[in-house]
Amino acid sequence: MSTLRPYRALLGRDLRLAWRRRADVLMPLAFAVLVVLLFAIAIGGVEERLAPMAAPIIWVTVLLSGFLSLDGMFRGDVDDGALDQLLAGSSSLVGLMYAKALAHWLLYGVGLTLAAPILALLLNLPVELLPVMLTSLALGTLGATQVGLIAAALTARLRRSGILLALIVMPLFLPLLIFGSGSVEAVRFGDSPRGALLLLAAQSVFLLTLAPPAAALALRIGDE
Amino acid sequence: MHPVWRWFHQMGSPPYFYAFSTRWMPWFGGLALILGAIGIYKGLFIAPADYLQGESFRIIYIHVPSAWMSLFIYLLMAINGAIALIWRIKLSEILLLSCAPIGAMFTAVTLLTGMLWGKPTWGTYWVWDARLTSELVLLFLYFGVMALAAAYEDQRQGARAAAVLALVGVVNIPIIHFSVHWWNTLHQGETVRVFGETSMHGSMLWPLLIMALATKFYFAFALLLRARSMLLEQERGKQWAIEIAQGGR
Amino acid sequence: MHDSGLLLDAEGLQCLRHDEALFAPVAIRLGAGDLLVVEGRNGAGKTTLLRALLGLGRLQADRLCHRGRDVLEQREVLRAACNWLGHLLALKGELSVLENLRLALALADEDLHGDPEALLERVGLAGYEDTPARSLSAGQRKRAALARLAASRRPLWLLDEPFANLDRQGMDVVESILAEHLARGGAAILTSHGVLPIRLQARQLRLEALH
Amino acid sequence: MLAWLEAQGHWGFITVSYLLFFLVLLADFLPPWMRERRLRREILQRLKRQRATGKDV
Repeated sequence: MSTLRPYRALLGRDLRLAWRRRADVLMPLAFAVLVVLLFAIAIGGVEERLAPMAAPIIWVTVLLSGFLSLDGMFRGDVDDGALDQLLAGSSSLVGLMYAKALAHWLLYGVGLTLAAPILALLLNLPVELLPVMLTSLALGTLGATQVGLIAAALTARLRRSGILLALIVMPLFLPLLIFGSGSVEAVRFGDSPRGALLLLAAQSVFLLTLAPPAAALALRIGDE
Repeated sequence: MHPVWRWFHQMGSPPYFYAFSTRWMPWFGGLALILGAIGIYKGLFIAPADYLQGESFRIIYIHVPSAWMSLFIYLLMAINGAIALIWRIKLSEILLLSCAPIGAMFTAVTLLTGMLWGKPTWGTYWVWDARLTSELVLLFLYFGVMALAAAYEDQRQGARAAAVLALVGVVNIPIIHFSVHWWNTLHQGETVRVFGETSMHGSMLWPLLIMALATKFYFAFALLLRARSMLLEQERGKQWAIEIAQGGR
Repeated sequence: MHDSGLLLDAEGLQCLRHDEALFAPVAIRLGAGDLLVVEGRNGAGKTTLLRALLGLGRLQADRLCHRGRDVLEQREVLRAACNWLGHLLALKGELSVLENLRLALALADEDLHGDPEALLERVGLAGYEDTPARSLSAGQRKRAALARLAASRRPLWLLDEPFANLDRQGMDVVESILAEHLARGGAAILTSHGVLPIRLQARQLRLEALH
Repeated sequence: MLAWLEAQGHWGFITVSYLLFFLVLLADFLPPWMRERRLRREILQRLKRQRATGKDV
């Protein structure tokens, strides 16, 4: 009878480690504000031009910021041998991957979604778009985390994998970006975002079932 | 043992595969050349010009077959990936690594010819048409697989990691395809119908099918070529490799 | 003829790297209370053997059984019975010694046997309960890992150079924990360089490197 | 350069497309072809050095 204890332990561990290294967790949030700052400056801070582009910019920024944190997902565990202990353990690796993805999503997915209002403020996002923006970000980052999980697992044992990570995740982020940003655009044009949001949710659920087993398989490759 | 499985098993032994490639490469290469020549000749000079797009339409005879090949090769690569992961067959790993550059090449050709077709027909080199956009994403899927395979010091682990990515990629291709089309209709509406299935009949259609065959034979030729040179590289110390080098065949 | 009592019954066992065997085939028969010391020159595959047994590396064997059950394909069954002390101790720097101890056991879905404070005292880490692992010395980190071992009741221990980075007292700690484990009917395989600094009765296994 | 191309009309684009097609095909299969020939030469050279020195180099 395998209890959920190992998976809860891993989730708790990652959250506690993140709390102990609070600065690391805030880095992607700071990066997001920086990227938005760059866009606002480049576009000229003119409200009429910023508002229509606010949603797409926020969505791209959130994906880029979330992407930054992928490198650290397994890096620490590889360096101190914790990953090998997990691989040598009797708990299901797929279950551990779910715990790992959930921890990452809570920290960076939810984190960035909660930070989105600040980004929206900076980009003069019309207030009525905020609800659909937050919903789409929450659903989208859940899917994005799964894509990130696979990419991080595939590159866990490689020394420098920055660009490679981007090359792996960006094509797979695309559908999430399309439906996520599309749902906000729909509301901006006065349509209902239901269709786009449902497709976004379907995409995330699909990735939720695909990613952990794929990541577990990828991690087993590294040690043959 | 099932004959196909036995054949697949025989192919696993490097000397046997090398001999197989030596015997079949000239055929595939020759057929590709002949069919290619016929197809291009028919396409450029025999087929009537398109009443709408005029002459530039003839680029279709390399654009569309290449597009078909880019998807076909990715699928074949993913299948080899599955075989390599499930049955740990070394030959499938080599075929996977050999497929990727060829597939990327066909994708690049599709994009290049698509741009050169776009200019005379729609006035711009790059049109964010659903098909061209999916093709561009496919190019990055290929680059991802190749870069990941190259990033591992151990080639076999690299191939297996690339196999996982190829499988994740192939599962996502329909989703990317659907979402790009959905995005296209959302933003451009139905106005831009690039590469729509124009009403093609006989003389226009034949060159297309011939070129489709020609590209498949070329792919077989190039795949065997890449796979055998990779195999020879890996087994350079072995006796059969030395005999091959001496034999000059 | 599998002896259902054997904790590890391996025959014709070899580790593979790139489909090539690292050492000549070996046989391992470990019953309750048995201690096996694996020797071989550097690179012979001592560490690889332990990792391969746990599925972290490829191996081939004519037979690999745990308590009479074939585990060559179901390696997770063997993993559930093993504790592995590798070179890297899997200690999280930001977590305290006690947190690391509880975490390691929870991750392995094991209950903590014995009182944590007493365990830490036993391995010579009394008073370090709340010290972050990153501020411990190499020897102290090893003792923290040993405390995790002592708290576990899994029958088969795989210890990779357990005496490295340890002073005399540290080695005595290893010996007493190991002796207690063997007395409880457990078994252990450990790799070591040179002569064993303990007086425990052990069998030797020499790995003959193939090239 | 692009201006020149656009001035050529439809057949300009067609010829450039087909030229690019062949160039890219060559770029695809020539490298492995060359690599294999170089590999064979290396194997032979190693063989000669081995025979000359009588031991595995």
